[in-house]
Amino acid sequence: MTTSPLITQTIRPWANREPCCKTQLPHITTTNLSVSYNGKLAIDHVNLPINRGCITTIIGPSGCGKSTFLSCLNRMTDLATHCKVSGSIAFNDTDITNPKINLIALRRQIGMNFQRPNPPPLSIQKNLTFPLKQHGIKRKADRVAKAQTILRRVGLWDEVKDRLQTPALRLSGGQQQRLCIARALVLSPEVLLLDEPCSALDPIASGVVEDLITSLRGQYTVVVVTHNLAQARRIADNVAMFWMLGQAGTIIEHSPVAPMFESPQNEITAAYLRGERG
Amino acid sequence: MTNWTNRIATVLMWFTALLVTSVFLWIITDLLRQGITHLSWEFLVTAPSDAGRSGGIGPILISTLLILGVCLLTSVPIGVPTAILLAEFSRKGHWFGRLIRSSLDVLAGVPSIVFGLFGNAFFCFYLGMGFSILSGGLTLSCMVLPLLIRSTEEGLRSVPDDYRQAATALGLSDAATLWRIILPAATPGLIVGLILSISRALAETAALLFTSGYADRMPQSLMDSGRSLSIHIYDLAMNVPGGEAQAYATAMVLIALLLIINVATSWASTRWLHGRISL
Amino acid sequence: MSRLPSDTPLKWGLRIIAAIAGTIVLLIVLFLVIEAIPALQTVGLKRFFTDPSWHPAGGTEAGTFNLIPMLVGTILVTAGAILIAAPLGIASALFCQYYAPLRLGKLYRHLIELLAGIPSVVYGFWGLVVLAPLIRQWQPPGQSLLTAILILALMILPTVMLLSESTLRSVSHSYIQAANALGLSRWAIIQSVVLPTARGGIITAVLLGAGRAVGETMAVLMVAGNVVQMPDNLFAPVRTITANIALELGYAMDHHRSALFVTGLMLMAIIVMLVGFAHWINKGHVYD
Amino acid sequence: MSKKMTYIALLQLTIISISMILSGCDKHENAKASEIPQLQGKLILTGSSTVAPLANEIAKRFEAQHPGVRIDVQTGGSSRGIADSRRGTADIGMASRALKSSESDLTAHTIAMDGVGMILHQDNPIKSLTDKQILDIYTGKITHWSKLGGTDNPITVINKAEGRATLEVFLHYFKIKNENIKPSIIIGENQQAIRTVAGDPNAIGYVSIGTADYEASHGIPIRLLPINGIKATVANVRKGVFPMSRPLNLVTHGKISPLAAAFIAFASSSQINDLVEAQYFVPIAQ
Repeated sequence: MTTSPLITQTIRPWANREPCCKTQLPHITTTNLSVSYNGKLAIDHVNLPINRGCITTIIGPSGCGKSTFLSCLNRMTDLATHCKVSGSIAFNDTDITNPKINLIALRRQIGMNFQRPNPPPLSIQKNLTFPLKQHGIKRKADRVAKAQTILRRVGLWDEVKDRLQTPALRLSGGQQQRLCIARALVLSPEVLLLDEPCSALDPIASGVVEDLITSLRGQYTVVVVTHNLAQARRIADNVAMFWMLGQAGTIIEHSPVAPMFESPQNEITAAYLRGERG
Repeated sequence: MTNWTNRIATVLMWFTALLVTSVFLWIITDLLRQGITHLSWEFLVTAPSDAGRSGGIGPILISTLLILGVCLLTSVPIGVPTAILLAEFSRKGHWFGRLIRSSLDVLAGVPSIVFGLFGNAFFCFYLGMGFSILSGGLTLSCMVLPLLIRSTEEGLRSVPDDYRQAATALGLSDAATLWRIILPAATPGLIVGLILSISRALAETAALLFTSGYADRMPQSLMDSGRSLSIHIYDLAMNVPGGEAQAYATAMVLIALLLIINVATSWASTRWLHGRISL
Repeated sequence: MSRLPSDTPLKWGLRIIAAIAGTIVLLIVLFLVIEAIPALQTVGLKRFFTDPSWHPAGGTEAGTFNLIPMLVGTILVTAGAILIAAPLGIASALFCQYYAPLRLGKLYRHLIELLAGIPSVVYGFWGLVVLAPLIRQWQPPGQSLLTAILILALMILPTVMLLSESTLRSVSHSYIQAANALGLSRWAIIQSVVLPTARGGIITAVLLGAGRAVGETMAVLMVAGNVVQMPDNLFAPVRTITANIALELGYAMDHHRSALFVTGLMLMAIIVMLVGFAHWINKGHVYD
Repeated sequence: MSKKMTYIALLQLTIISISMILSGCDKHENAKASEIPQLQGKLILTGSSTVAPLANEIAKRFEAQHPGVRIDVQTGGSSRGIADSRRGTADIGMASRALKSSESDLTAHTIAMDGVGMILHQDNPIKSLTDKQILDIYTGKITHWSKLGGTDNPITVINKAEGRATLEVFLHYFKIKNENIKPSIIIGENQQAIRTVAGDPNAIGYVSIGTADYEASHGIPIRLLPINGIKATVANVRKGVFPMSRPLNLVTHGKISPLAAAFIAFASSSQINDLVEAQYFVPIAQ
């Protein structure tokens, strides 16, 4: 699995920069991962290596288990009742499906964000500082400083610096989504899981969020679930294709972005990418 | 460190639940154990004698039901139309609706003893009804009105606008829409309101002390004084040495009555409403 | 909602009835004022706060009308009950929503609902025959500020718990999901997301509990001992304004009766303030 | 069989009450329908909780003799009895004390005598108290039974709420003002004092001797103390030697109806002496 620099260049205008994820070392590897709700299989035997520092997008039609797969990666599945996970997920050589794992530490290392921006009705600054407080940063000044760094990092600083104490819910949708990403980043995770981060946003806002995501390349391992094939093509290093096989979803193909979009191996993938199936 | 706080919080939550449960189980088992021994059919139908130490609560049950009857017969005809006006005919923010709502908000907060003062001054003396079932029932009626209006209004509001549009499209008049479509659909709210009102009225003591009076005899008319179950409990507990056993039994009857009304009405409403909603 | 103009008689009928419902509060205030006027005229409002004691049966001149001990009694009993019931009630609501397994949470809720339905006179009766004697063995006379606080706390706990719980239920699930994804512990989520989000509703719940405590009459009358005095400790008997009305109205005449209506007006004022405050916090409607 | 009877009774009562609701509440209807012209209608008595049980018994007997008459007895204290009769809310007021000079517009009809006695719990070792000691207890100078030779427990002083006749009799006898009393518990109704003393071995209170005697003889653990060396008994009240005693009065204002007059005449006659004695009061009619 090698990325051809040439092809990347044609697809991604910013790729004249050194690709950040050339290491190709898996950060997370799922092996035979299956999830069932109430005994009904949702995803079945999913095997996927997720490379360190890369942006991996997960594509596929609705209801084929993309989001379920994502929430396995930081054990959000534990919150659903009657949810059973089998198989293994290796994260830095630890199997995180182990029930004894410290969930709090795990979720601190693997952050997650959702479809709809969901800042609690707190002030903008509070939205970023409360996770820090709960994770043991005692001095308020430290928390505020860290929050400001992150706001700069996600490009929100200039937009909100004058109203840090106003409710986050007064921000626009795109701003809220970037705030939520910032909230996940404030804990300095290694991995960031994004579940359809742009689907609730207008095109301009989603362009800004896309730029933010691509700017994370190299520094974080990012997994993005998306419906938007063009978006996947724009931001991804690697792409994984989910499809319903029988009753449950599974990965039918995964590869770097260029071969996936230009010469898909699987016929279903090809048809899906051409817009003939979906 | 955070883990440690989290663990303490968890322990405290479970401890709170355990504490609250055990205190309340204490009360309930105490009431049950002491009350059940005295309970019998005889107790329910005979008149109290020897200041309530022996005999039963027959006339008191009748007085209670009469007070309740007066209360509902007067509060429903005022409460339901008011709720209809507030939910269906008053534009949001209109001064009239707002005024009535704030007035009802205050009414909902008025302490029951103040209702007692008012009932005593207005119904008993000013209107000359004296200490009577009528005075007591009317006083309670003022008291339950906000509850009744609020839940009926909620019920009306929960009727989807589609129904109204469909009715308008059919060319039904407002009155017909209201009568045929909206009211049947809003009945669950009305019934919840009725249950809440009955429960509150049954439980009330302070407002009745100075309006319906104390007499523990069988009432002959609504102008007679009648003692409600709650006042009987109060009297037995406070003024009758050796009245505890009967007080316990009366408390059991009152609580059982409250429970039965709750359960029966909700059962009946689901049953009956199924028939009405599938119009 | 669009309305047709054709049914104006119906509308006017409804309006008239609604006006009647809206006038009841005014009628209550009117009659409280009418009955209170004799006392306000002959005794004067000032003496309700400056007289040496409360012995209103002596006549307008010889009698004394100091309300302050009863006002303090009401405030102490309410404050004490809130101090106990608010933490327990809120914790109970949190337990139901976030700690208890589904079935247990439901069971617990049903128990609290059952308790909310027990009439105050039954709580008072239980306090009189079970709790007061227990406290008497510890510190006589048993009917005391503490007994009243405990019984009232039991009575308003269901109010606080049920209202808080319904607020908690309306806290968006996505906030909790997000906080979970941030790796926060259960308590951390409650503390930093749930409680700030539900704050308005919880404050309203506590205020309504306070309103109920201020207005509660029978239970307090039965367990507080009813001595008009500034209590110097938790075991001293107190009389609240509500208990005073219940205790004396039946036996009061002329200016004494009128003075009791003055206290009733004061109760109304306290309640209007509480309702107004709850309104202001919640910007919504406050009912039971 | 008795179950069946009560069931039928209940059924009848329900029907009666429902029909009452339906037919409105005109209390005079019955009176018009009846053929016997004399003594019809309804009397309302309100007032002293001491007099009320006796008045109730008298009323029942009177009703039995005059089927068209209904008499409602409401308690509410002597002051209310006086106020209600003055205001006309009640046809007849009940007062367990003599009328004051300010009440000369009213007429009192004494139907019996009663004494007010001090009560203690049965387990209290104290056998007697002097007037001075009682005064000291009530004014807070003595707060422990040990000072009086009793157990080492604080005294629970029970006083009555404003407006009660018993309070007035007590204050009058001991010549103190209510302001100077230092109570532990304030109670309302007459019976509540007995109930409280029965439940608290360290309590002291004052109640009508008649009621206390009745309760004590029915197994309630209370004991009456002698006053000034005179035993608190019904006999001593009858002889007129018991110091804290009072008349039980029916009070009327202005011109009264023939029915009220007939009832008062009946209540003042010797026909009810057995009822007075059954309530442990002292009859005065010869």
